[in-house]
Amino acid sequence: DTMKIGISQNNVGVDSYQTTYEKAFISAADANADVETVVLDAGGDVARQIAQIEDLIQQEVDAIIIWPTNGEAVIPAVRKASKAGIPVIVTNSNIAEQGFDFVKSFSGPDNITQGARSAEIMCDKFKDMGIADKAKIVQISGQPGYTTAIERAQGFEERLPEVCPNVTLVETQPGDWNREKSQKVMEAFLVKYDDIDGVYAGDDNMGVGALNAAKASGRDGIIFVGATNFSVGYEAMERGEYWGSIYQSPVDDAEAALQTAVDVLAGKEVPFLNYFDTPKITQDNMSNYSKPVF
Amino acid sequence: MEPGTLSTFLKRGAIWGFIVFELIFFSLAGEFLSFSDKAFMDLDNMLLLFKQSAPIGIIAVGMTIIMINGNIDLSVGATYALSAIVLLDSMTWPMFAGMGNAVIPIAWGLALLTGVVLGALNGLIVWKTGVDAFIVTLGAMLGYRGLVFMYNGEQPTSHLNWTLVDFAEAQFLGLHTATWFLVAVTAAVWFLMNKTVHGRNAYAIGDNRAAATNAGIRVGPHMLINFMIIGFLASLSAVAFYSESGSVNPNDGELYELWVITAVVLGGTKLTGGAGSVLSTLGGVLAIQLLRKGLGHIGADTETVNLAIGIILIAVLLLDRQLNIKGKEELRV
Amino acid sequence: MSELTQEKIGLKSRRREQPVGRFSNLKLGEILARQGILIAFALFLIGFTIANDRFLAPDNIMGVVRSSAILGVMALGVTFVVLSGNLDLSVGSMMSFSTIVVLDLHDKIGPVLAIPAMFAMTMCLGALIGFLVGYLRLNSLIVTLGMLSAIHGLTLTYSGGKNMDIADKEGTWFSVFGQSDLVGIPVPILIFALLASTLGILLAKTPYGRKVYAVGGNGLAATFSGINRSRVVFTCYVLSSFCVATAGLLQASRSLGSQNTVGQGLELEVLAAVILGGASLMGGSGTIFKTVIGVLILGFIQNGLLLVGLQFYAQYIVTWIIIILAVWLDIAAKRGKLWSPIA
Amino acid sequence: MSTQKPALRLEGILKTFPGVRALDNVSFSVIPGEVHALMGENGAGKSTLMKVLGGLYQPDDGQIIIDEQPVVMTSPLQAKSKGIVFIHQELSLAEELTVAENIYLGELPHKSFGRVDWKKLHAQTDSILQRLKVGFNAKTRVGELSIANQQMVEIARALTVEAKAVIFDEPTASLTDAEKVVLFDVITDLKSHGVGIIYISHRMEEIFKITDRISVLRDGQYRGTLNTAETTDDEITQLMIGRKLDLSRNASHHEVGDVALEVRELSCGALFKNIDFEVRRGEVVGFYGLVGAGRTEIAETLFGLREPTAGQIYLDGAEVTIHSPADAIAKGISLVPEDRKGQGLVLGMNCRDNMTLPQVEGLKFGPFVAETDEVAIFDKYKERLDIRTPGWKQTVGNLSGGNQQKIVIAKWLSMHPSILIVDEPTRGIDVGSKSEIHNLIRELASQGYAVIVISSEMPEVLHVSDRIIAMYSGEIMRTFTSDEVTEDNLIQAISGITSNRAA
Ligand SMILES: Nc1ncnc2c1ncn2[C@@H]1O[C@H](COP(=O)(O)OP(=O)(O)OP(=O)(O)O)[C@@H](O)[C@H]1O
Ligand SMILES: Nc1ncnc2c1ncn2[C@@H]1O[C@H](COP(=O)(O)OP(=O)(O)OP(=O)(O)O)[C@@H](O)[C@H]1O
Ligand SMILES: [Mg+2]
Ligand SMILES: [Mg+2]
Repeated sequence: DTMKIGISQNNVGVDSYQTTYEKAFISAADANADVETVVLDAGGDVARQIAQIEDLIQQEVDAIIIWPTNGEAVIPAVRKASKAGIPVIVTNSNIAEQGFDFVKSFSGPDNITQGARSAEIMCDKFKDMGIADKAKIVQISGQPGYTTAIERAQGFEERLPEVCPNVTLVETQPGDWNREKSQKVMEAFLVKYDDIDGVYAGDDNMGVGALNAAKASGRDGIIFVGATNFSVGYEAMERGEYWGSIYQSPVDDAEAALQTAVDVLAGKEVPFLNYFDTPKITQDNMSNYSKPVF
Repeated sequence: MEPGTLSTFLKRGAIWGFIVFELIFFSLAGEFLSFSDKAFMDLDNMLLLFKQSAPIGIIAVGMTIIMINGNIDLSVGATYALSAIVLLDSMTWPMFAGMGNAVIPIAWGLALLTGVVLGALNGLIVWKTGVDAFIVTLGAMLGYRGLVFMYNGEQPTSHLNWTLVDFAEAQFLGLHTATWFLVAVTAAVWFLMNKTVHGRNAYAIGDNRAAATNAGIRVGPHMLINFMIIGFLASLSAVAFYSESGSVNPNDGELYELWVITAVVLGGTKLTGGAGSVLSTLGGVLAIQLLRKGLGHIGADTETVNLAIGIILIAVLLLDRQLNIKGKEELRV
Repeated sequence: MSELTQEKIGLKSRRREQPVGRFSNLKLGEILARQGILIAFALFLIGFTIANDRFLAPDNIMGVVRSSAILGVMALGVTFVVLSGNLDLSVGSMMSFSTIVVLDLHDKIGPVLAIPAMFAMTMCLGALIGFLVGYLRLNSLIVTLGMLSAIHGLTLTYSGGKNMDIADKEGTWFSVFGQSDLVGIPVPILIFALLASTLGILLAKTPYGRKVYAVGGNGLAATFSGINRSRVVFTCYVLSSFCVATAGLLQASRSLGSQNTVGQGLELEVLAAVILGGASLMGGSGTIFKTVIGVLILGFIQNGLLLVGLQFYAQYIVTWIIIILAVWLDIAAKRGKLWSPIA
Repeated sequence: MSTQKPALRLEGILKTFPGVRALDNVSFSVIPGEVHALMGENGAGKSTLMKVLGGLYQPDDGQIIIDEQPVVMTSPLQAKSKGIVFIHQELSLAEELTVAENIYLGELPHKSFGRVDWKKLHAQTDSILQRLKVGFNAKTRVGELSIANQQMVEIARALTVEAKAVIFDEPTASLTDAEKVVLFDVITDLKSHGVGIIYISHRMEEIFKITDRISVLRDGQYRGTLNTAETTDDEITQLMIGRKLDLSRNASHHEVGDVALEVRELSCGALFKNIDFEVRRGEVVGFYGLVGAGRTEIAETLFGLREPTAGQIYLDGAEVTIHSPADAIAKGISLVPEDRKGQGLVLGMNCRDNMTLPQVEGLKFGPFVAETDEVAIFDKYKERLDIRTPGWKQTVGNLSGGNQQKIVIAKWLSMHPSILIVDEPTRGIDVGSKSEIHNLIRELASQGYAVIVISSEMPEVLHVSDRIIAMYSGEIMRTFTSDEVTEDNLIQAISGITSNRAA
């Protein structure tokens, strides 16, 4: 008997991470003859996601994977699924603790750790350069309101003073996961601040946008660090223009989620929190990693 | 022909025809493409359809009034989010501590008040400055969203009250709480627009503003009231939805205005005002929701969903055009 | 004969000369009043200059204009569509499409062929919309909203959802459109200026422009005047898609790589710029010059607020207030009264 | 009569618009129970004065006095509450609403909770409609009515309230004779109830038929008041335009040339059937008939706006198919449409651009519009038709009704068409300009143009036409030459009484 697994993703069109995730999920499911899936996209809208969960319950799937648009708002919907006897697996970003009773497992990266590691990359580089006592940095965060954006900023902001207490974060503005928006934001930063030693971006897309702005205005010597490595970022690192990022693979992410669901349905024990590793990648060690596909 | 009767209803019938088409199509396609054993036209699924249509539907009913009146409101999504924040946050305010579940009606009241105030602000600006409602509410879409973010930064605002969730998840006579909200709102607004002086005046203002002014109708207060109504309905929609989900992201409700307007226009309401019907709007809302649901049912992926929704919106217009095609004798303009 | 209160017959034939004398010439103040939006613009510039002394630095101004160029180029086309009495909500999604396509083709067939191919594909989409709205007379809001969604789907299908990047970013001359300078002025600004003046002249000075105004002002009267209304609307959309393709080119060339969502949400910003410039959504009124002002106001607001360094949500709120104030000032100057005459 | 206390008075009213002094120290009063005509050329300020009285415009100076009390009239609502009813020159109706709702617009009868009292509304409306003897009922949607019937809906508003004064601003411009009779009955009735009536019209015969006094405006200034019973056409005209009018038909007999337009067995669905006629160069053919007779539809078909279901059209002997107005224009046909606001003008555009719109493609200097040529055309016709506007830059929507009509006429005359069709060309045009337009039509004919005049005004058709085609219910009943036509046989023909059909 095949396993029917439904997934409600957050917002597929919005960036290539999510799109690649979707593709990887579908091909992983295709590769497994015992699995049938229905893949839904909430388009970033909580209401639509809840409706999708209700629909999946109504269609009597065997398991539901959810990439929450809002870690709390989906709890009642998840409770419904669990009441209907359908196991729920959370992927990529977790739901709030109140909902833990209704889900079987979480699998995904740890965004806070990613932010923290970015802070470490940045700090180490400053120490190498000998400017760790006076460096000034700016942050370009992801789209306001997204858990991922919040957690990556939070992890960075908490970790930085621990490792490099004298580096100042002078300003944060959102770049909305958008290279173009980020470039505009960076242009304004460059006009406003004469000294910028580093830029931390919520992902490499925005980081490269900021890099483009700096290049266009001829400002050299700025250290760029992102919180998720994209292929544009990887290429910029190859060119020596971009310092580092965090290696996170949507393929791993998708496969882990599907595997967890399959394991749960097969009755295996799975750990409740199932983080996969997201290592640091910099110009120094990048040869150990292949270029991201997205 | 009295306004709002069955004949007007059927004349704008393209949308209902389309709904029937969707039902048949997805039922048949579902047989082949869906892995679910449940039929698409399963009763529970249809009840869910109504429930899921409620958040957009309640706002769309309000938008119908605004558009009949000759205005537009792009700020409804932000109003929706801000009211949701007030709803959830007010339950935790120290001044209401120890009230138990008695805080629920208070929170509802405050949320609805928020909507009415935001609506009134739009209405007053439109009235007193004479700036086009499109600009005023486009600005408010940003401004109100700014208030949303100001309230709690980028963090979601949450308060899960299980009593409230249970109430919102309840079904009475088979219909979910949110469906009852939608039904009540539709009925009330239908009555308002077709049976009351205010409603008929709103039609007149949208149809021919100069004529209404000449006839001594006070355009400003009517617009103000209608903006207050849509503000109220945007927050009512938030009340219906967030009572159940208990947490609001600061960017919730984004793009709602576009979907709401689409539903209203699909229902046959004119962008220029003066004509339209609440019942047809309901048809527009159901058609869109059915489309999303159906595409999910047959397992279409993101690209396909986007393509299909786009093409189908245009197809509905084409269908409507075919139904209302002019006779040969008509003026070729 | 009845009681005659005033002079009766001694009126001779002053008929010809008198009416002319009765009309005084339009006063300078009234002409100025028609440009209320310029006054509003000036006020904001002054305000931001006081708030941040770098605001008026030549580099900053150049930077703002350069990054407004992409939005601006799109707004030029949308001005035509709005003037003809229609809407275009598909421009953002169409711009993403052009950007992705030209980047993809750049590596496959080379920039020389990629650019015309992308223009052709984009303008086909424009022609499709033009056909639906112009010839079939479908509601432009729904058609373009539908196209917003459909083109997004198309782009995702085309790119497989992936970011699109040029492989050899250093070696291509393709970057000239977005990144290089000519006589000290960034090329995007030059392209924007060139397009704005060409389209401005097309609109203000040619028979075609006159027809656009007529169709938007009163489609029936335009038909009765022998104007082919369908064709005018059709060409407006094709023109709009040409502008979108240009914007896509600038965008692609500026960043040499792009996301599928690069233009997402721009449709409302573009429309806001056009309306802020004073074009009426009902059609028939507005000018290219005013649209350019609208674009610049939006660009300078965004930049000024970033320079002032307000929290992003405060920026939202200030933008709200500024937009309404700008339009209010504009129309108040026109009607000569601050408060509206709405009863 | 003058000893009676006026129901209302306007004193020293001054009103200016940018570049225009529309009213200059105008005083005016109405006595209860009188019909007081307000006359003047197009753009003299009649409508503006009434809009001041109706609360639509605030005067720059001057006073409104009602019942000996000065009133600051700030809104139509207030005017209404003072018993002033305003029947507008331009239709002011909400087309999507019903007749009843339109008649009681702004004062729908209601029950508790603001519910409309439909029963009462429809009963009241029906009784008013009965008084007006119209063929539609309270529940008809206004958009479905003909222009004439829409005008009757406007008029019905006068009967809804206890009015102190009723303003009729050119109510008959689009009414037929039968409806006019009803209107005059209504006026007589109101008058007998002591209502003061202000009546604006350019039609002398109406003025003499129903008014008691006549006040004249000229160029925004008050020129005097006459007792209708004691005055003459000439006196009024003289006061209005400062000279005598020459109403004789000039350039009447000239050479009639070849057939320019020939129509055979032309039909378009139920709108008109088997239409046969021809128009020669140098000839003016009048089309006369009742509303709905199908004249406008024939004109629209000849102009490429409708597709005929049968029949042929020949231009200069060659059969043609006319696909669109552009095609018609290219073939030398022009049409002055009957609805100036809907079909004739782009109201938000300036005067010059409106006037040259159909030929803008031909007025080129390189790729650009030759604006100096345009201004020259504008100036020429402004002079010729005496169009009152501060300049070509004025927005057409700000012109007075009559001057708007003149722009429409100029728009098509300036095309120098070989076949000119004019549909109700002088609707709302003052006597002076009217005769100027008639002269122009005759003159064009004498220059070899073929002209078709569609008009519902018998004197106009009789005055300008060489031949008159009488239509009834979509068919041609008879064709008259100018020698054989009389008012009587023309009326017979258009009522479908005669069976004496001529091809
Ligand atoms: N809103 C306006 N803006 C500018 N000018 C106006 C406006 N309304 C009227 N006018 C001008 O005021 C003058 C008087 O116009 P009004 O409409 O009162 O004339 P009228 O006597 O009613 O003419 P008609 O017989 O053609 O209806 C005209 O020159 C007209 O152009
Ligand atoms: N009795 C009627 N009921 C409904 N519609 C009518 C009626 N009479 C005319 N119409 C329509 O109203 C429009 C304008 O009416 P109008 O008074 O000009 O009649 P018309 O057909 O143009 O008459 P004519 O051809 O004699 O000028 C026309 O398009 C006509 O089809
Ligand atoms: Mg008038
Ligand atoms: Mg007619």
